Amino acid sequence: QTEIQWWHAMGGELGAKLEEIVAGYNASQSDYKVVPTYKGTYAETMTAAIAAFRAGEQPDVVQVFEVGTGTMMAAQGAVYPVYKLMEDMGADFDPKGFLPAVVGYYTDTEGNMLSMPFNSSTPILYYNKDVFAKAGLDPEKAPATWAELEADAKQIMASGAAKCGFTTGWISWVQLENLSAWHNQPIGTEENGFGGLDAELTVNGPVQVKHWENLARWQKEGIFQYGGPGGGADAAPKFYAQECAIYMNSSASRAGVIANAKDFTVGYGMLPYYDDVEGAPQNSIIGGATLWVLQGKENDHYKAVADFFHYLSSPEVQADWHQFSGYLPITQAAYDLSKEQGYYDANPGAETGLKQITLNAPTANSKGLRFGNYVQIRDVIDEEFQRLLSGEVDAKTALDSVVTRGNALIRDFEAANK
Amino acid sequence: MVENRRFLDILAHAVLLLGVLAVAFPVYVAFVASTHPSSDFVSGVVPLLPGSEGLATYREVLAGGGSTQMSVPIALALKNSLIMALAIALGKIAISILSAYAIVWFRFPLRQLAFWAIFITLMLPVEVRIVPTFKVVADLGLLNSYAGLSVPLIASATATFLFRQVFLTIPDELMEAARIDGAGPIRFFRDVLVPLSQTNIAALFVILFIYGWNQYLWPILITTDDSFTTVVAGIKRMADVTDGEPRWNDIMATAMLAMAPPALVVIVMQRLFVKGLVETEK
Amino acid sequence: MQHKRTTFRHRGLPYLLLAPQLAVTGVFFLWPAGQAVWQSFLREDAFGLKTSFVGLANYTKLLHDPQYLGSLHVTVIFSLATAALSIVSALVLALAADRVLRGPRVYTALLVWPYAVAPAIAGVLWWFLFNPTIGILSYALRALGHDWNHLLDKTDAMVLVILAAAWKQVSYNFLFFLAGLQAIPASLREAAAIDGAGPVKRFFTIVAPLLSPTTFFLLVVNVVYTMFDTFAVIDATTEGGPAQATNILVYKVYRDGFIGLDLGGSAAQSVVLMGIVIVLTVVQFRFIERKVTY
Amino acid sequence: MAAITLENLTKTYAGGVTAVSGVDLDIADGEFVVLVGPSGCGKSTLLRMIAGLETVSAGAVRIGAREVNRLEPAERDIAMVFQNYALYPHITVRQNLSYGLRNRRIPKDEIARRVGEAARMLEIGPYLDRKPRALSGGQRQRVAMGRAIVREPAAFLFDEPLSNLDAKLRVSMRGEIRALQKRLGTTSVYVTHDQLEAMTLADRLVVLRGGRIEQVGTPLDVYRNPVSTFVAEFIGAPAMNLLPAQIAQERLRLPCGAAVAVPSCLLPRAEGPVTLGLRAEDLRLASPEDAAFHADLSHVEELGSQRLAHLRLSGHSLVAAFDKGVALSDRLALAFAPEAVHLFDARTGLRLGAP
Amino acid sequence: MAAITLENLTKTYAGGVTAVSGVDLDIADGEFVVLVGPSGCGKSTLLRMIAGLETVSAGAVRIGAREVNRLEPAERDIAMVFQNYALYPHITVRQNLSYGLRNRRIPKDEIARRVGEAARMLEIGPYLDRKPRALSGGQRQRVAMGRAIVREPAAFLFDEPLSNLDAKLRVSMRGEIRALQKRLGTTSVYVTHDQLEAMTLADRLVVLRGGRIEQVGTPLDVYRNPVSTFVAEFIGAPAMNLLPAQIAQERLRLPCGAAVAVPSCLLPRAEGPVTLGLRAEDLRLASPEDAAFHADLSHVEELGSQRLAHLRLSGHSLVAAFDKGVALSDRLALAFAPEAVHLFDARTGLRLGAP
Ligand SMILES: Nc1ncnc2c1ncn2[C@@H]1O[C@H](COP(=O)(O)OP(=O)(O)OP(=O)(O)O)[C@@H](O)[C@H]1O
Ligand SMILES: Nc1ncnc2c1ncn2[C@@H]1O[C@H](COP(=O)(O)OP(=O)(O)OP(=O)(O)O)[C@@H](O)[C@H]1O
Ligand SMILES: O=P(O)(O)OC[C@H](O)CO
Ligand SMILES: [Mg+2]
Ligand SMILES: [Mg+2]
Repeated sequence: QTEIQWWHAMGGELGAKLEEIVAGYNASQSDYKVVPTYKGTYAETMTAAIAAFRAGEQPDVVQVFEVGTGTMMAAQGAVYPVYKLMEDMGADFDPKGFLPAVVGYYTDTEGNMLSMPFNSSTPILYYNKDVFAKAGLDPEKAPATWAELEADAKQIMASGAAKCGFTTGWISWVQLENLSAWHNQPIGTEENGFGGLDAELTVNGPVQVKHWENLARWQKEGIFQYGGPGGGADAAPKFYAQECAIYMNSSASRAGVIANAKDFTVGYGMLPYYDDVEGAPQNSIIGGATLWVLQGKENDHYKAVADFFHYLSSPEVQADWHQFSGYLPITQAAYDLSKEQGYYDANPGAETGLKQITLNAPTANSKGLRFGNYVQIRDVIDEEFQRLLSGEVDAKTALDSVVTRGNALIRDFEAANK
Repeated sequence: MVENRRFLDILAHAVLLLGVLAVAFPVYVAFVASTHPSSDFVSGVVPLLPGSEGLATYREVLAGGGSTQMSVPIALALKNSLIMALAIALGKIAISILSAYAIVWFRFPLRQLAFWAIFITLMLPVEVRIVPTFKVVADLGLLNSYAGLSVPLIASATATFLFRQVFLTIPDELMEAARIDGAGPIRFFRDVLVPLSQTNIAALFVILFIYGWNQYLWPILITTDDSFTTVVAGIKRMADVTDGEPRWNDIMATAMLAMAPPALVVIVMQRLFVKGLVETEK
Repeated sequence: MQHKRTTFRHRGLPYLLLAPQLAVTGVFFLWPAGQAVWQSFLREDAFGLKTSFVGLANYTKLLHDPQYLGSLHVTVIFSLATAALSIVSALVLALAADRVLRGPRVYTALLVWPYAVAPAIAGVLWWFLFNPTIGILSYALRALGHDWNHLLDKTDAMVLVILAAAWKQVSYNFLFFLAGLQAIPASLREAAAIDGAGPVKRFFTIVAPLLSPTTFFLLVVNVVYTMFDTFAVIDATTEGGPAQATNILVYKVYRDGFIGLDLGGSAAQSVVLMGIVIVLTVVQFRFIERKVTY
Repeated sequence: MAAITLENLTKTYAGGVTAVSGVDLDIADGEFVVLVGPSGCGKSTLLRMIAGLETVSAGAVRIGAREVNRLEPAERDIAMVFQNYALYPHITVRQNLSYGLRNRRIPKDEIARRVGEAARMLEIGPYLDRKPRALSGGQRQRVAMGRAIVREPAAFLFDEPLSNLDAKLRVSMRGEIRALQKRLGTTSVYVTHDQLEAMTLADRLVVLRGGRIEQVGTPLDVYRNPVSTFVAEFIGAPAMNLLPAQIAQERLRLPCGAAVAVPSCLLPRAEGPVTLGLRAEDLRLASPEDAAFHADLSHVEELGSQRLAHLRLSGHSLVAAFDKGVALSDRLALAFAPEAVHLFDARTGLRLGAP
Repeated sequence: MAAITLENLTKTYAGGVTAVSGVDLDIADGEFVVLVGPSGCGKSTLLRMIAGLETVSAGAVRIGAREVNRLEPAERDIAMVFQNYALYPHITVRQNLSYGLRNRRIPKDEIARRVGEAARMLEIGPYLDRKPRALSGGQRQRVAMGRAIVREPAAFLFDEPLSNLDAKLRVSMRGEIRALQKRLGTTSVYVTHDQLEAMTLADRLVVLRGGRIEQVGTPLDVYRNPVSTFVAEFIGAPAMNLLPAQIAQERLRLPCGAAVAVPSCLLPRAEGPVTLGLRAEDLRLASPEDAAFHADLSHVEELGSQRLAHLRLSGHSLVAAFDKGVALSDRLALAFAPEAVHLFDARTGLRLGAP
């Protein structure tokens, strides 16, 4: 029996589900055994895998979040591109079955799929219907624009229904990257980095600056509460505790929201937009992670990986995972199966994310991003955002600084990968 | 006593009681938290009185059932911690007592060099040069092994230094008497030195056990296989959660389990502990 | 460097005795330290697939990096504040314990065990107490009108890590101060009492000066502790944030090396840190040797 | 300067040990009193009660006219010299000397004057700006004395101030202390367990035993008329020879059987067992006929100026001191003057008859 | 048992200090030799070279017929008793005694026999199963002796074995050591800086000074005829009085101006400055007419058995010892016998004339 290691970053309910899926796979056949290991956050998982690779102790499969793609792609001797793996192993694999919005992010310029999509998400808006009702708002109507959101929040706070208007996870992903895409603003040059290693960031545009100004102001007014850097670990509890009425985070937060929001009803909506920005709303970009295969293992390991990936992308597994977690269905088949099962009718709002990424045909600004060292740039974004909130700098300075520091990191990456 | 002022005595007791409270408070809160169901933390503030879920939480944490954040049962992590702490303590004592013996009772070429090679590392924690050390251990194929967990940490000079200090206080005449009594270096070491250093060894053991038990970064780095996770390293894993809420009761129960063994050692072996501490440093 | 009046005459044996320690030290201390130096002259991609020699570039970058200079600043503040807090509170406790005739052992037992608590656990405990949403202390502070938020407020974050680090260190300092106090001959205090000095005056003119070697020793040890051993405290609480406000040097080495995957830069930082440690070691060593002969 | 009076002074420690019990003692103004006794007999405790370093369990300490039981040490107007000197190690000799004066807010020039004077008197002028650790044992001792002197206290208290010094230095420092005290005329209480120190220093000797006063008197008084075998053995070197003896018919029968005629006026009782005390220097060689008894020589110690003969007498050992040059045979005929005889109750050890 | 011969023995330490230089000494089989001298004069170094604990820089050590320069201490067949006893603290007295024997693989019953015998001889039987820390100082001393005895070595080496004991115990232990050595007849070398100990123990005394032998002789010999002022001052207590004097016309002129007639046979030279040595016990009270000189009494120390008069003579101080009871006035008329005079070269300090 061949045993393969899968390092992942799925904690909480998602982790439990993941283990269930793996157990299902292990039980379904007897040739291979997948051993899942939780390695902490996305960033920790990815860096642990890289360090392990250097030490020759790498796992067979590692879950890497979307923004790690640039780094992984550049490491040509280290990763085993999925399309090639499937080909080499002669696995039954159809890249066309995947949703284009998803695989676009992970394909090289020749259109080859480099990693295996598994859990793709997009940020959406959750709100507390009970609080809305208590505040005299229509509980069935999520705020669609930032102006509406601000007004709703003020009413909620004034009525005492909740202490704060909204909170959010993933500042960088939700309030900068997706904000840019949603308003069709470029995140960087070279088609957001898809065009080459020499890209530069451009997130200090007027829309982004205005939004960050607003966030800082809202924070001061109490409308917005910060949930911390990275994934924003403190955001969810504020929503669960009914402290904040609105919560923006990954569609995959759905599993946690459902598990924790026991005392109130949850509503779902798309991300708000500024109605004075032309072209908004465009479409949101995906997040979540894909599975990368690392080099340096025996062939039978790769056979196992191929077999497992095949299992993972089967409509049943994918539909189950999608429905439980809130991650997007990554194949058309899984989507169709869910529809067939009547899942979306029974769970209004569960389709929000999907609708949001497919709202419009993606532009160069909204198909995703691919920069080197972007994992580190995310830390920069968090830091600069914290500086902004603590009143140390204004929004323009913060975003300028994101651009300068980010560009320096991109240059480092470029130099190291020449 | 010079002054017999009641006021000063009462003040002293008050200060000490305050100190005891301040020191105990975080642990008390942790204990309380470990006895409440995790749902109690979703809203509001941590309660100040113990709840009723304690036993269940501890049982669950020990067995590792249900908790995916900590995919190994804490019982296993505790075992790993114990092995690591023991290996570090015993290994360090063994190599240190030998090298200190050589440095104190022998004169040989390069003694000075050996002395500095060892003592330059006196305060050099592994964290400072973590990246290359990791690489060396990896190159040696020691990742995910008890050897990798412990051997790199037994190198520091603290214990050697302690033994050197202890040996320097042993009267010259004792060795001279032994020599006249026909004991060579090995016999002197075995018959006199080791038995004489017994309490120092025991005291050092206490300190090193705690040192080993409390390691954090090193085990996190060099174990990629969860069956080697130690409890102190593992707790971080439980606290970092994506898209969810930390299970505070589990975390605090684990924290209690992680600090209980060394704290017990300190309290039960207070005399040895204090001795070990004071001696390793001075 | 001291040795015994008479020594054994063997030639080979001392090398044999030293071998295990020298081997371990060489392999796990000296060799990696050398590696760090070498690595600090290189630039490498994350996976270690492409390497190039860049000379002192990593050091130059370090010296011009506001983040690094900021971290230096943070380290100084953190170390000194933690050392000061834990030393002063330990001294107060030790003075009180030295004064009570009955029960100093009991008090000692009740005060020393936090030493056994792992820094990581200490961090987790205080992180929990100060959790902005459910933490009991942040709640209390809010009731007192301070909106505690160490996720955003740099000062709050600094206070959090200082408290967590100092909490653990108080027991250590306490033990040394108590030992130091008890080592002061009773007759000195009695002589001072006969010389007409009251308790406060005695403390400042006799006891404090006589404790100064202990205090100096503790200062160095505490600085070393806060500079290096508090890694876990930082990692378990703020992870260096917000905006690097608690990103102490040793944490930065780790973050830039393992998370940032900037191996050359991290190695350069390692080298600087090792320099600092070695200086501190030599200072402490001098001091210890002087004490032994005193 | 002042007299010191102890009244029924008693100290029971927290642990239950009664270290001093019911001590009554009047120390005259200017007197030099030495407390002597074996280790643990309560000497230090007694002294420390006078100093105020230990609380008094019962009884009273009076210095001058004041009862000082409840006063802090600083308020008692005494100075103390400790066995380990207790010099403040971190400040110079000068600062050590002036510390007590500065605490009392004595004017600067007055302090300088007193320190200067003490330094001159004790010849420590050259060391004034050194720290104590840079001084030899004897010099430290002098500084400790100096610290006491500058205070110009009503009384000096000494707790074995010389016992950390080597033999030669001890002898010379003892002379210095005595001379200094004579000159200053300050009432002094001095604790020692060295009988030689006690003999040579004291105006009056207080022998303590188990927390009680065993005997008080001038050194010679105590040497000549020890009130008990305890004192007899403790004071004098070599120690007084003690032999069991019987009184019968105005004669003293020694263990060897020999009987010595003793004038009845010197005999305290007519009959019965007693302990006979004889100092080594009171034994002299006699012609076989005159001899009171004969003893076997076990060995001789040559002290140069003296010869100490160690003797055996029917299983008892005794020591006789002879001038240098005296020839000694294996069996000695010895005699002693009737006045040299000390008699003690065989059971209680108390002196019999007139002192 | 064996004789020990030292030939031109020299020790220069690594630091450059020459601690012992050119010592020649023959120690007869069974002899008890005491090395005495002030601190730092090289006594311990000399002893330790005999023991093999220090290497020899030049010269030779012979024990019996063997040159032992290169032998390990264990191979020299000596036993040593240290100042701090150096008992192994972690094992019982019995094990302490037998350790050396076990290392030499002596049969068990033989070990038991020797230990038993030593224990009986030293009366430490009851403590055999205690650890050293549970013993008093004197008992530890005995155990240290016992450890040496059981080895039945060719020689005992003692390095100030009594200096950690209190005065009384020191006196009695010194008797015991002497008696034991006499009984066993083992050659012994004994180091001390206490002249009294040296006097009372030695068959032969070796006075060391700065690493060289100053004088060798029996104790009385050395006491009576010190070869130099150094020895004169070192041996004897109180130390010999030394006064500057002039010889002129068969007379000795003292600093006070008084001139004493001395038979010319006793005078080493006709003229010039000398140092006059007089022992305290050689001074006696004289009638004013007989007096050699007059001196002022500065103070008297009462030792009980003796009175020590401290005197001033034209700025020089001297000490005279008198019997107890002797009355002393403020100015004393003193005389001494011509034979009591010791004369030394004023410059070199060496004895003048015949010993
Ligand atoms: N602080 C204390 N608590 C309890 N018992 C004490 C204390 N100090 C002294 N003692 C006891 O009181 C008795 C007398 O002690 P003290 O120190 O007065 O004796 P000493 O005559 O000075 O003896 P030494 O010559 O050894 O100094 C001893 O039995 C001692 O053990
Ligand atoms: N190991 C050593 N290295 C260098 N010099 C030494 C050593 N041991 C002793 N000396 C020096 O040699 C000289 C003689 O020392 P030694 O110990 O023999 O004297 P001692 O007569 O035994 O003195 P004491 O009576 O103090 O024991 C001294 O000047 C001493 O400082
Ligand atoms: O929380 P997830 O898994 O949806 O991922 C969020 C972001 O894409 C991470 O970069
Ligand atoms: Mg005492
Ligand atoms: Mg010596």
